Amino acid sequence: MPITPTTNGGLELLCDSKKIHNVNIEQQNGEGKLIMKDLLSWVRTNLIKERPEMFMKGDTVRPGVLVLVNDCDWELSGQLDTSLEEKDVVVFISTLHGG
Amino acid sequence: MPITPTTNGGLELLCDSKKIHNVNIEQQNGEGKLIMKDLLSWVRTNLIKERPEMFMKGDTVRPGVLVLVNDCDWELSGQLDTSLEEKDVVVFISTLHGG
Amino acid sequence: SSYPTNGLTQDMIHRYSRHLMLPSFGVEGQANLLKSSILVVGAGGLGASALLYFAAAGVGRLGIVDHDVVELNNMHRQVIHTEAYVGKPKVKSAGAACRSVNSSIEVVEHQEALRTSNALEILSKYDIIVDATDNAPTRYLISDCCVVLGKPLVSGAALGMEGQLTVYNYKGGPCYRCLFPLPPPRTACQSCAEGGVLGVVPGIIGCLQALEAIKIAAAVGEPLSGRMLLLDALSGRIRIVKIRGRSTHCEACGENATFTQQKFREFDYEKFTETPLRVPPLKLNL
Amino acid sequence: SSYPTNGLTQDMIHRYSRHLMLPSFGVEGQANLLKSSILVVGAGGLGASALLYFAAAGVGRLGIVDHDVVELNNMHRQVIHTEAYVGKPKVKSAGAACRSVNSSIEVVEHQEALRTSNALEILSKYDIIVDATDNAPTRYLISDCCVVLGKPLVSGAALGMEGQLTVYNYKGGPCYRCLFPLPPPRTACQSCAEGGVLGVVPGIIGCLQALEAIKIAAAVGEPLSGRMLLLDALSGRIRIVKIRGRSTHCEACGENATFTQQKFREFDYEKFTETPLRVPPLKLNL
Ligand SMILES: [Zn+2]
Ligand SMILES: [Zn+2]
Repeated sequence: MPITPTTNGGLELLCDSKKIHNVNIEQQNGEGKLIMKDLLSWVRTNLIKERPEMFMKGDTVRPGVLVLVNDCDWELSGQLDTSLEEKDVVVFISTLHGG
Repeated sequence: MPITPTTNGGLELLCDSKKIHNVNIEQQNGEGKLIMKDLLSWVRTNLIKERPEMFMKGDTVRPGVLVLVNDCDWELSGQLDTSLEEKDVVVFISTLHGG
Repeated sequence: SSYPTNGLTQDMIHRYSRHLMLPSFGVEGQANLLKSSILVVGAGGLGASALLYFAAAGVGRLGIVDHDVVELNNMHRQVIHTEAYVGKPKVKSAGAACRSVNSSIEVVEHQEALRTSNALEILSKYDIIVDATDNAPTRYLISDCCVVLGKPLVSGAALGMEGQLTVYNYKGGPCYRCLFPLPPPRTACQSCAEGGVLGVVPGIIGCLQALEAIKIAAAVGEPLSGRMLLLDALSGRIRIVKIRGRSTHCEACGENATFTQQKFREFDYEKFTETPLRVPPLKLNL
Repeated sequence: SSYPTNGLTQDMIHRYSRHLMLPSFGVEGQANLLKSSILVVGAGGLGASALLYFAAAGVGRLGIVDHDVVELNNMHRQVIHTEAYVGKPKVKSAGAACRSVNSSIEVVEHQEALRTSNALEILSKYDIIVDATDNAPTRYLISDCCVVLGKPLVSGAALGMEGQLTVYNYKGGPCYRCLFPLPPPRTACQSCAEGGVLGVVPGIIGCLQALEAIKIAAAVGEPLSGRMLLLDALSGRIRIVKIRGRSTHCEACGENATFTQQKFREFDYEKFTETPLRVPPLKLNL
């Protein structure tokens, strides 16, 4: 399934400084469904090249990271259980504190 | 067909100062197809309440008005012949000169 | 004349005429703005542009909190300060600049760092709070104080080539802790002094903070509450995304929250975030 | 030290340190910026914020064109001017402000209106042109002059509660005439003096113009060419839309265009747009 995870707010530094990732992910089960939990572990394995603790804590993202599915906070769509569809844009962004 | 024409950059003043118009437009022919030419004349008849010459000139928009279909200049999709689909966002925006 | 002038003097009518003739702002919006008070915490990169536009627009009482002095390496982004003020307190420099743009408003200088011991007293004097600071513990401190006092908070941040902006605690919307109940790891919190920042990026975010605070003060338009603006300056991309609403479980503003003024005064923000309230700058060796 | 400093002095390294430590900008970006020259046409609402950030960022040579004097009713948005300069030329006021922020750059004041008779000579001295003007004929004039001279043009506009921004004539991208081959009717062209403008809106657009010009000058990132930013301040919406590319039929830059320096000098922009190059302000009676 073609999908576009994007890493911003400093998280791109964990991915060879690449922000936009056009990838194709195989469905994780027989139902042909992909949920955010699957994507998260796929990103953790395939895109994060260093300091994975700056991306995840336990089975979800670390504190201070917002997750947006098609420009909408994943808290509004079921977090780890959010279903993904083809061409969805998923943004992982670290909150900034500078000024 | 549900569609959202939006008037900006001063064009909203021709439409009772309303910018976003959630409307439902009947297809203009038997094929069930709606093109920008149809939408333009629909907007001219139903949304423009005053000074129509500030919106159209001949059978197209007046000079200085940009037309965007789903955030893309209609010059790139065939202008008046651009096919519309359900929930398309069409923006009519007058270019600004102030500073 | 038959127009209502809502107590505006002839000088004000002249100065703010381009606001008054705007149908969506007008005399009422300007009168609201002149009656309002806004506090900007931080006279750095974000505060620089926000303060200039607040002063120019005619915010009635404009407060500035900062404990720092102007340094030469601030000047690539903190355009409110001039070279003549290098080594002098930022509140003095910013205050003078605001008055030179608009001598008809009240400008209040708070030359101190914001702490749990002084925040309630300072923030309670203003209608709207603008977070233009540069570190995580102060951001939690300001948000909690706004929740306790019931003040809207216009929060901006900038680092590197990116910026972020939202409005917290506005008419039932989320607070900072609703979004970030747990602090990020210390190593995820770079400041501009540590990580660098393109100067105009906080300039853009500071202007957008001024816009949001002016909309709230003037009671016009739709403030950016429940939404967050994300700027990626390098690629020229801006997203405005929908974020969660108020969390029922939020420790500061949730249904069963017990976050009182007393609890705020005793909360240890440095321990909570494992970060000092004042970040010592790293030296760049070239 | 083993870092390359590209000719930067110790003072520059100190002043621009937050730019130098940015991986995507760095010493090379700063050195490019210090070698560049940028001309801002118009020291009004857009020029005010753009000029401050150009000066602070270290644009090597910064030109300002304006024929006007500072008025009190400019000051709600033109934050580069202080009350002390009311009645004095805007270029003097803006020039002094730029120098007070950064005395190490060159600031050039062109105290005159831009016309077909002087535009080629003035614009040819700069690498990048910023359109911060307020009327249709000058916008066509600047764009055509940039096409004839082969200069990129960062164009911003603001009116009421809205703003627009794009980059013209950049690396084969469209020019102003590609988008607007025919001028709009006179009555569709309000200026800020006629229609009013919320002061911070040109502030935001001016900062974004500074960002785009700095990206081009420093040779970093993706400039907003072939794209246009649309700001609706009241609703808090920003769209970045894809616009047409260079038009093969464009009279200025198209394949068979015959727009030479000679033709430019003889073109009547006031007649073409049915608008005077200087718009007299309407009086507001309250
Ligand atoms: Zn909360
Ligand atoms: Zn062209």
